[in-house]
Amino acid sequence: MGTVGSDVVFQVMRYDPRRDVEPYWAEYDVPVDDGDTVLMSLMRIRESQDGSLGFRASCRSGICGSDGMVINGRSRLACKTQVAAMVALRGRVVLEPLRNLRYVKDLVVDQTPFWKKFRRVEPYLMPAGAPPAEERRMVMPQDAFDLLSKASDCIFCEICYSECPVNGIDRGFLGPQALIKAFRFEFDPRDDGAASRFAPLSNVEGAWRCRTTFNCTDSCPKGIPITEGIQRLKKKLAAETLAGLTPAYRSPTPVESPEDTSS
Amino acid sequence: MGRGFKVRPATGLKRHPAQTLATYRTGTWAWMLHRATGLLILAYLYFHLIVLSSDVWFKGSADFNRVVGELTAPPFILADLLLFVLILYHALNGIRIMLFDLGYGIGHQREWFWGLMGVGALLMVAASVALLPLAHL
Amino acid sequence: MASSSHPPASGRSGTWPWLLQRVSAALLLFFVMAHLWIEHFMHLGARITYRTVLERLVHGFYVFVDAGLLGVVVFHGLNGLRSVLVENTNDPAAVRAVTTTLWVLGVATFVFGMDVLSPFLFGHPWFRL
Amino acid sequence: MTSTGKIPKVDQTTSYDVLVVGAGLAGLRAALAVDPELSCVVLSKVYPVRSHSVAAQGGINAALDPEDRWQDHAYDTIKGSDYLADQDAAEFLCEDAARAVYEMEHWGTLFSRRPDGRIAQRSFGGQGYPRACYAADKTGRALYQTLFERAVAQRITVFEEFFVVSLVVAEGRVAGVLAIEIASGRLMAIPARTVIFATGGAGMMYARTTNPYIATGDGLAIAYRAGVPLKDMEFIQFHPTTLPGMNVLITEGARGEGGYLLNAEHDRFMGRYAPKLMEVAPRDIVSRAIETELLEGRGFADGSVHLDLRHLGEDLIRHRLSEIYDFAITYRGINPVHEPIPVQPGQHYIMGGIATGLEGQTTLPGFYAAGECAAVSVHGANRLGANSLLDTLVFGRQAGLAATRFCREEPQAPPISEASWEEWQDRLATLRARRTPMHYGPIRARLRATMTDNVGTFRDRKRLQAARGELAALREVYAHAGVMDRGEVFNYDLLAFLETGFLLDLAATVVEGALVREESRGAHWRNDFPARHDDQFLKHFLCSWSADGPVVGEAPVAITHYAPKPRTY
Ligand SMILES: Cc1cc2nc3c(=O)[nH]c(=O)nc-3n(C[C@H](O)[C@H](O)[C@H](O)COP(=O)(O)OP(=O)(O)OC[C@H]3O[C@@H](n4cnc5c(N)ncnc54)[C@H](O)[C@@H]3O)c2cc1C
Ligand code: HEM
Ligand code: SF4
Ligand code: F3S
Ligand code: FES
Repeated sequence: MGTVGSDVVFQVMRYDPRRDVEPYWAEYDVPVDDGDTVLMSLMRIRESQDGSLGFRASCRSGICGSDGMVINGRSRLACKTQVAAMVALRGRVVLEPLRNLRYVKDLVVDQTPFWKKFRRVEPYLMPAGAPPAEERRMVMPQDAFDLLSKASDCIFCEICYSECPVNGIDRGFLGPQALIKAFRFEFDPRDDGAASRFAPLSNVEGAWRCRTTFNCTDSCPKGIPITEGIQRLKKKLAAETLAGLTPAYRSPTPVESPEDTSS
Repeated sequence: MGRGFKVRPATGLKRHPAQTLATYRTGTWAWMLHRATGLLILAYLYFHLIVLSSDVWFKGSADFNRVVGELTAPPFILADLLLFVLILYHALNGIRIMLFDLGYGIGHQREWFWGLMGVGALLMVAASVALLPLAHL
Repeated sequence: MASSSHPPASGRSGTWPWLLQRVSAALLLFFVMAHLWIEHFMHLGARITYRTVLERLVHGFYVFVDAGLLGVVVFHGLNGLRSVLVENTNDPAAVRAVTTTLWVLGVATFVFGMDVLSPFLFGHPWFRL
Repeated sequence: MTSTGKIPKVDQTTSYDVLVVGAGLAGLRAALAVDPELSCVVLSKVYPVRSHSVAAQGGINAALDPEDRWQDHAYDTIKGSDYLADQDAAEFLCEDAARAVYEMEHWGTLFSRRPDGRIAQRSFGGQGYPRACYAADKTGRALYQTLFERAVAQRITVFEEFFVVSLVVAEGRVAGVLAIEIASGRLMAIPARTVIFATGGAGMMYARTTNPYIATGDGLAIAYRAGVPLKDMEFIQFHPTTLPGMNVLITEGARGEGGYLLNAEHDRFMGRYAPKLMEVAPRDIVSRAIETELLEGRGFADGSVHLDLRHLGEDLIRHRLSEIYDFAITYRGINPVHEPIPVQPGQHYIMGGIATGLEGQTTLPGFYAAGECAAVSVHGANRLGANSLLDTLVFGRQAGLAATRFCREEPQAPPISEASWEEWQDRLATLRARRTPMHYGPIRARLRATMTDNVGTFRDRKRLQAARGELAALREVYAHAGVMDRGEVFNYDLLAFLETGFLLDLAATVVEGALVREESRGAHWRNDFPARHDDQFLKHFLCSWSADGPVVGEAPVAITHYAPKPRTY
């Protein structure tokens, strides 16, 4: 790609709330090797040019979800994005923080709302009955299992949250991540939590706000078919509403503590 | 301490970087157009009702033929075609969305979009053929 | 992950507006097609005159189509408008205000629309009898 | 995650009963085992889900099958450890394994299944039976998410993005910790009756490692500085198969499913090193085999050998090895369905750690440790694949239960003195104010280089002594280095600086342990002493902190039923 061994310009949005009135651009010339990711270059900047550059990172291989950021206009994982590909796109690498979340510093955003919404859908298995002595056998059609397993691939990177246009309009919208989490449990054959998840999901800011724009699915670094999960969820919620099985205006019941096998 | 780096002010930089149009993809464009066409058709509906009512109510039946004559003048036929485009787009994309709601074709949303747009284009040609001759009335 | 309980979800259900938007859309598909068929293909070639329009309109099926189209279009359009308007508000009072206003507007539109159609309907010789 | 969603203000006057540092598998499992009546808080320097446990790929061991026995699992573990594991600990681990796995299943883990709905199991290195339960090749993530979601369900309080810098000791027992709230840069004193460390590994001291950027051994170094000895630090595991360049891990499961290792001469060379188990021999053996092939010139130009999966077929690769399929494509542009994957050994795990007993207890009353940062020790000189996840769950729970008991017996916590807080406050202030061109960056680079070159797979006295000298020099430079970011909010520069200090201390213990252990055992190979010497070295080495560098002591190895034998595969 012509970048091997040469310097690439990294244009980074920078801002320190205690010092700067406004964000500004900083430009770094970074030596880049073939196959380098954006995250490797950021680390190089931090270790050898400018230690004060703020960004989060951990696993460096796309499995912990730390380093979502807007790279050349789209939300991506820095550790899964090749510098060469970005240079081919725009001649340089332009980095901004994720969207739809409060800007804190350099490439760091406040993730609090994201986590609050994740918690709101009661994202845990609520099985019926006491656990058996062994495992709960789970016989499922392979494609159904694959979809569940795919949905549980989420690494909480917030990229879908940053890319969803509805999240941009509606601060209250649960967002794709919380919905795909809910899907993962609602469709687990071992789960029995539909009644308590119904309220947060069928609420106006729940599943119905999703306008099937597919931006989440298109950008999810784990390739999760998020929109498909959400659509299935909607169908299930609609069916539950119609069947009147679940009282529509019920407030979420507190889940009783599970049998604590540990103490 | 390492190499120097340049800093330049970010002119026009918003603190909260807005989603720029360039980042939208097929699905989002489809939705934005769906919303725009929906609202435009709604606006047209009111326009339509008002025109009809004013003509029919206040001018009586005698004028109706004249109004229809005016409405088939070329500019109006074009406007009609435009309306047809709006409805067609909205309806076809609406079908696409409802198919997804029912669980069909989600994995091929782009193909569905372009496929239905193709259908739309064909219908447009048909509609033009049907409507344009009327313009000579 | 907190010692306190989860924030309560507000009680407004979003299921019905969503579901009815789909149902009305499906109905619209039928009505619009019927309408277009009637308007443009049934009498293709015939001159559109007050009389031909009138004749078409008094036919029971046509009446049904146009009245239905009007009702469903108004519902679908205003329900859509509502979803756009309330998209970024969480204030139940504001949502209620929007909903009420749009219902009033919708009913008024329907009545008004029927009234517009009425000369065609009631202007027919049958009604004169 | 906190109740208000705001960053919590830590009230220095409220004391927690149990304070867990680290929100990986071990930390969360400990917190979940704490009696809900007690006040418990988990601190993590990153959002919990960024912990390294999510990266684990291959599996978690448990003898579930009726044909398999936990005693066999224990035997494999002990043999794998080159007989340095404490056998009572290994037995405890393996006996508790099925319970731990079923518990995770009941909490919701989506394990891969057999056709009859039971949990699927695959072969793993050094095991006589396919007993690694797995969720494709993302077992760590599957387990971690379940535990995390359990913690959400049980309303466990987590202070996320809190960086612990020091353990406070008062009246001969633990009194709490000092931590920096990363979002504000404030130094906080958090009093607690018991403290459990579950801070994970320290791979960042090596250049080639599968570990994340956050694996800087903080907990180990903090405990060490507080006077708690570190056990068996010389045993560093090198994983045989990592992608050259990034050193992203290619799970052992790939070989467990039947992948071949080939050198540049297209020879399945493992036949010469472990004729029976071949590719699924324990990691120390496979890593040394690969290094030997490379040293003897039978490797590829980029310092790798090939891992060939092509004969396994596209379906298996894309379903059961989906993550590594993705890795090979993302990072090397290689499709493993059609091409072999280049691999080379890389640092992966530290067998050593904070010396603990079966309940996670240490020499400091009220202070516990579990997970990778602890050495119970079940892994001895070499950890078997898929035993570490098990270790985190079993001994994490043990630590939580033990802390609960401790709280019942010892009602009062000694207060944290102003002085201990001020000491660190002053240190941080001095650091922020220091004007110097010396940054931690070059120090880390030199540390990584010297550890990789001199304290890697093959060691000898000369190289170890060179490393000792270099580390002393680096500590000198470090003492005068400073930070570039003088801000408060999200000052990662400051944190990385502190982490570098932790790494330097730890590296010294690794080198000292490796110098005194004049034998070859498990992952520790001395070219100058290529044999195992049970008469002299069948014991643990404990490193204790002193102002002049590590002091090495020793402790016996617990032997129950398995007499040490030569180790062949
Ligand atoms: C790529 C890879 C694959 C692996 N695959 C397997 C496998 O298949 N099977 C298996 O059994 N094992 C596997 N392992 C090993 C296993 O994943 C780890 O040993 C295990 O997850 C460690 O868990 P932990 O809870 O001890 O620590 P971690 O999960 O590493 O958690 C450490 C926690 O401590 C916190 N922390 C650290 N320092 C501080 C500080 N100063 N202040 C506050 N908090 C701090 C961090 O925030 C984090 O939450 C693998 C390891 C790697 C690297
Ligand atoms: C012809 C058949 C029609 C079909 C199949 C159809 C279908 C749909 C569907 C499925 C939606 C929901 C979109 C979503 O939730 O994302 C929708 C929304 C909407 N429709 Fe229609 N529609 C039709 C005609 C009309 C007409 C005639 C009008 C105008 C009066 C209209 C106005 C709207 C509006 C304003 C919205 C809301 C847009 C939004 O929320 O983004 N539609 N339509
Ligand atoms: S669903 Fe995908 S994009 Fe969204 S947080 Fe999870 S992994 Fe990231
Ligand atoms: S981007 Fe948003 S609108 Fe729906 S399909 Fe995804 S959640
Ligand atoms: S650093 Fe973990 S996902 Fe990028």
